[in-house]
Amino acid sequence: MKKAKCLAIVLSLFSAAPAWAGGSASPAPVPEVEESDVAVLPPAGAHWMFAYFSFRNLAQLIDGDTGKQLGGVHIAQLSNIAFSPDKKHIYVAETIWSKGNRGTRQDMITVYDGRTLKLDHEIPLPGRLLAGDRLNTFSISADGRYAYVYDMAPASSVIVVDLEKRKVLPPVEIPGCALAFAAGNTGVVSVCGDGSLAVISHAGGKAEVTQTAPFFDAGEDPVYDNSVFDAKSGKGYLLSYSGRVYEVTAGSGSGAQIAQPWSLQEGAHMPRAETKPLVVNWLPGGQQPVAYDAATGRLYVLMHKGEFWSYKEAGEELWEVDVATHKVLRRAALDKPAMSVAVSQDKEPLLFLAEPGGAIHIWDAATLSEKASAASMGPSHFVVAP
Amino acid sequence: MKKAKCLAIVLSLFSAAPAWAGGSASPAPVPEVEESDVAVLPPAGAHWMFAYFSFRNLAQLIDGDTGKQLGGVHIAQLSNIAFSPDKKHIYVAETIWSKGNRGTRQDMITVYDGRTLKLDHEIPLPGRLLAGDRLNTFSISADGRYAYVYDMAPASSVIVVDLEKRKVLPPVEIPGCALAFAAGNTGVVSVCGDGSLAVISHAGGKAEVTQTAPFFDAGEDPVYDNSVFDAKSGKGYLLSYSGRVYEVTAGSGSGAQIAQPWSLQEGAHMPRAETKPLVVNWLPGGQQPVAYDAATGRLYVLMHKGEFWSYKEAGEELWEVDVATHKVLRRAALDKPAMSVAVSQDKEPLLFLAEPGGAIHIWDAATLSEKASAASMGPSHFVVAP
Amino acid sequence: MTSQSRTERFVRKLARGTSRRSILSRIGLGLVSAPVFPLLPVERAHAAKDRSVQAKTSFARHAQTTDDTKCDYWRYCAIDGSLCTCCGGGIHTCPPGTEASPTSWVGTCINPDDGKAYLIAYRDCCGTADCGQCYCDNTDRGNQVYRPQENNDIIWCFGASSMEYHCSTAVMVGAAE
Amino acid sequence: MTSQSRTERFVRKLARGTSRRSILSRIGLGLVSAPVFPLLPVERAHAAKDRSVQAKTSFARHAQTTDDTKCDYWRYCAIDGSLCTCCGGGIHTCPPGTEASPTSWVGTCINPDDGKAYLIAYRDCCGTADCGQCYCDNTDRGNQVYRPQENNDIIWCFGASSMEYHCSTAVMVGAAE
Repeated sequence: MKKAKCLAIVLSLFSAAPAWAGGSASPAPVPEVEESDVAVLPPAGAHWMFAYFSFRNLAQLIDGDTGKQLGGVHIAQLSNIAFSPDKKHIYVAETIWSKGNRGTRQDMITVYDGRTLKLDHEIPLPGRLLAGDRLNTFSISADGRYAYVYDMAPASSVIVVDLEKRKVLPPVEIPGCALAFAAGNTGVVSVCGDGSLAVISHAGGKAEVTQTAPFFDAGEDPVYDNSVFDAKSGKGYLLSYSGRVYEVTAGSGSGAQIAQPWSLQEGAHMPRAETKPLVVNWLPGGQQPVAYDAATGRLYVLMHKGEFWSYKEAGEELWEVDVATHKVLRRAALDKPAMSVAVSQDKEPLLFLAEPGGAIHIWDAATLSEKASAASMGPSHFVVAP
Repeated sequence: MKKAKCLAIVLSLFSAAPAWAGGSASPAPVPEVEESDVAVLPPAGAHWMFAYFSFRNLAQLIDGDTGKQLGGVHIAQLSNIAFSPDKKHIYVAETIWSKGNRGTRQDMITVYDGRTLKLDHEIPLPGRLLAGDRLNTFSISADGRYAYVYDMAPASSVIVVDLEKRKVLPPVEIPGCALAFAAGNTGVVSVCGDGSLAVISHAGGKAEVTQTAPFFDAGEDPVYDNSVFDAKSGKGYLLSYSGRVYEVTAGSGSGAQIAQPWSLQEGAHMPRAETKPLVVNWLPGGQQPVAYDAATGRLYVLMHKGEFWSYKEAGEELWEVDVATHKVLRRAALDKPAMSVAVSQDKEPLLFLAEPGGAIHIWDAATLSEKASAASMGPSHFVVAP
Repeated sequence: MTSQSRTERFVRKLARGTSRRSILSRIGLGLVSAPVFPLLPVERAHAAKDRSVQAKTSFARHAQTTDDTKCDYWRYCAIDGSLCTCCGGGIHTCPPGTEASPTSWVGTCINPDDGKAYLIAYRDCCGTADCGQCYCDNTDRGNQVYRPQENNDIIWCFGASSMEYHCSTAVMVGAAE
Repeated sequence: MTSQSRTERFVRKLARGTSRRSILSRIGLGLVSAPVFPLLPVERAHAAKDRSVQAKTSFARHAQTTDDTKCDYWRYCAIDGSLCTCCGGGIHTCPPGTEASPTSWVGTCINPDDGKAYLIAYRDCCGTADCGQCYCDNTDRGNQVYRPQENNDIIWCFGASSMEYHCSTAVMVGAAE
């Protein structure tokens, strides 16, 4: 707007009939003096979410109903962010050097008040993995008591943080495994390089690690780090590059149950995709390629046509999948390719879709039609309100 | 390139006549094992410059002859950067908080080796002004012995830093004035809000401030902070929004001499621009709107057609002006608007022009024709090798 | 145009009046409760007094009074940065989690509804990273850092507990008589 | 495709082999002289052994061997980040002022000139901000963080004196026999 300049050489004829007098029938009275103040948020809505990009410093809190930005939380590069289950706090797991690119390393969970977004306190951490675009290197237990931070320094461990006591418990080492999906109130699921899971249970104060048998081919058809897990139900869905879905149940007692995998393509009446080269299939892809609506049991997956090893490719379609029947219920073409998808966890769910350039599309999940839009600062990820 | 994907459904017919066999008549032998190493710069060339943007963390060292990036120096947001006159060091004046957006404030000059670009040492500062797009809040004396840092906290002062002894001298307060143009070996010129200059001389160890009479109308026709000053000759050119040029001579003894101002437009056979509204003139504009070639006595000014108060508008033309005759020698149309201009200080000068989006055009100043190009990370500024 | 209006004299007085021995010049930036530039300029701007319709800038001629999330909203004649109205705040309200700087730069903007000039304080909201929404850079009577209170490139978070810029508000100070 | 190649076993062994009591797991990140992943994998990759022409990926089919400042240069089959060749460095050389990380992730890339597979170590140059030039994100056999040495999203500056990522090199380790 401001760059639209009138370049007529002399504008002095302008004097008559000022443009600004046209529109306004009854001009509002101009207040004399205003005071500055600071906004406080209303109680968190079910359609709120954070959009953030690993290499920018603001996590934008956005109301999905309007696309409007409600506020922002400062995040260091490569941070994680989470709501507490009661939405009263915002947690940022972050790593900051005392002189930007040098100086002393400081790892911490920074706790913000959910209504004022003011910094409440910091809980120092012994470390955390620094990696781009990772959602499941940080999670919160179903009851909100514990936070789990994945660290690789380079030995692998999960750092269990008592959020109530603001205390870090001894790290639980998980050699050869990574990630920290909260499962229930005292469980954590990690994925291992041999295609198995390591399941931590820290009920009763002492952490125990159980290892499942290998069940997926981690070399030839890996499952996405940014797969989905619902801490409350202890049910998660690991999605592989080729579109295999592994249902995992954990969090009550030790270990985890893994169901027989099924194929996204078969759910859409196609042959299942294989990993062999020189074949083009419909495949999942992107940075946050899958979302899970725990209430309806629906997965939403970003799909593109491509050859194998194109697992970072943006989605051309969004597939809605029923985890009970393994059927693809609907396929929606995307006007613009999307890197990330998320779904709100309420009775009238919204879908959030992020373009690589930062544009966010917000859809009504019932109709798969666009309801609002927003702007973010890059190929963003989403963290939805619990 | 990498996104250009072949979407033929099945590519298995590919087997015959591999594409990669075509081009290469005698394939180079592939070395068995390589060692990692780190590059060291050759002695600094006269066509080297830094391109940087106030809100990004890398100052790019670019060779103007090729447009190639030779290396980079980390800068906090809102930093200044300078070469030492002998090009043996790089100085960054920067402000870093110990926790990014919070914690302890740390102001410093960070000194890098000019060949290895390794951090050599830091000189803590008592403060500095934080402002976007400012070039002359930091400068180096002609002999390289002193650095001058402008601080507003909010009282105005110039911090004199002995770079040899790595020591900060007592700040010199310059109430109502700002900026710190080095003039000679022990002089600093600041511009004041009443249209005068404050001239610091710290020869003999004790700083003295001399005030000139007001000579420009700071309210109605301000001179750009990003005007130009040559520390060696003690000659500078303050450029006003309307295109008035004030030649300033300082640095030998106390005070400063200001010549009768002249008009860019009159140098181009136009009526001089006035400050009154509703008139469109050719006016200077941009972020770094003027460059000075001290050897040839030429100014290069980014000019646009606009109304008064459009002083941040990008240039549509580059005007080459002779400071001796006040004549505009050449006017070059710019294919893309430019926000910044700089000129190398050697016998075969290059011009650097920055688009708002970050593209950099490098011209031969003799012919005003493009010689190379480069890419930067935003509406960048330039600091050329001395 | 008056070249020595009261606004200008006010600003200059303010800038020069900070004597080298003044307690103000010793105040650190962490001290929230002691704004060193006044919260609200007590003298009213005068520059725009004799601004007739002919004296209007391009911005003023095209400004509107209905949508404060757009760069051409009338109060934004000299704003630079992200509009707080797009960041969870309002025209004089900082977004949650930020702090209104006690210091500000000022502009004199004309309200198209009554054709009168008003003094606007552009108060930055500080403490978290740049909001990044609705970026505007309007320059009516914008000045340089040697006239700091008319300069919109300075990080105007002096006196706030953090110098990190988030967004800018446009607070009505009063009519420029 | 071999699903349990030696490369994979090697990587897994490496990852799992870091026992909880291992001295390695106690090493801080500041210790430059003690790389915790090996400088050069001593066992050679095997995955690509039986890669016929038919087994080539899209990247390999379109790769070139003449310009190492382009994303389709053959060694970059699994690189993610800015090419050091565009940042003042070279194919195995870090730009001035940065430090070559002693740790790296690896890829197996096919050289179109001889059709053979080679093991490439993608060694990050660390210490200053992202170079921002020639950004590439190639994904041949790219894996997830639970197979760290095949993952290109991790900041591979372990063992360097700064974890700040600048650019990535593609160091030839040897033929994948």
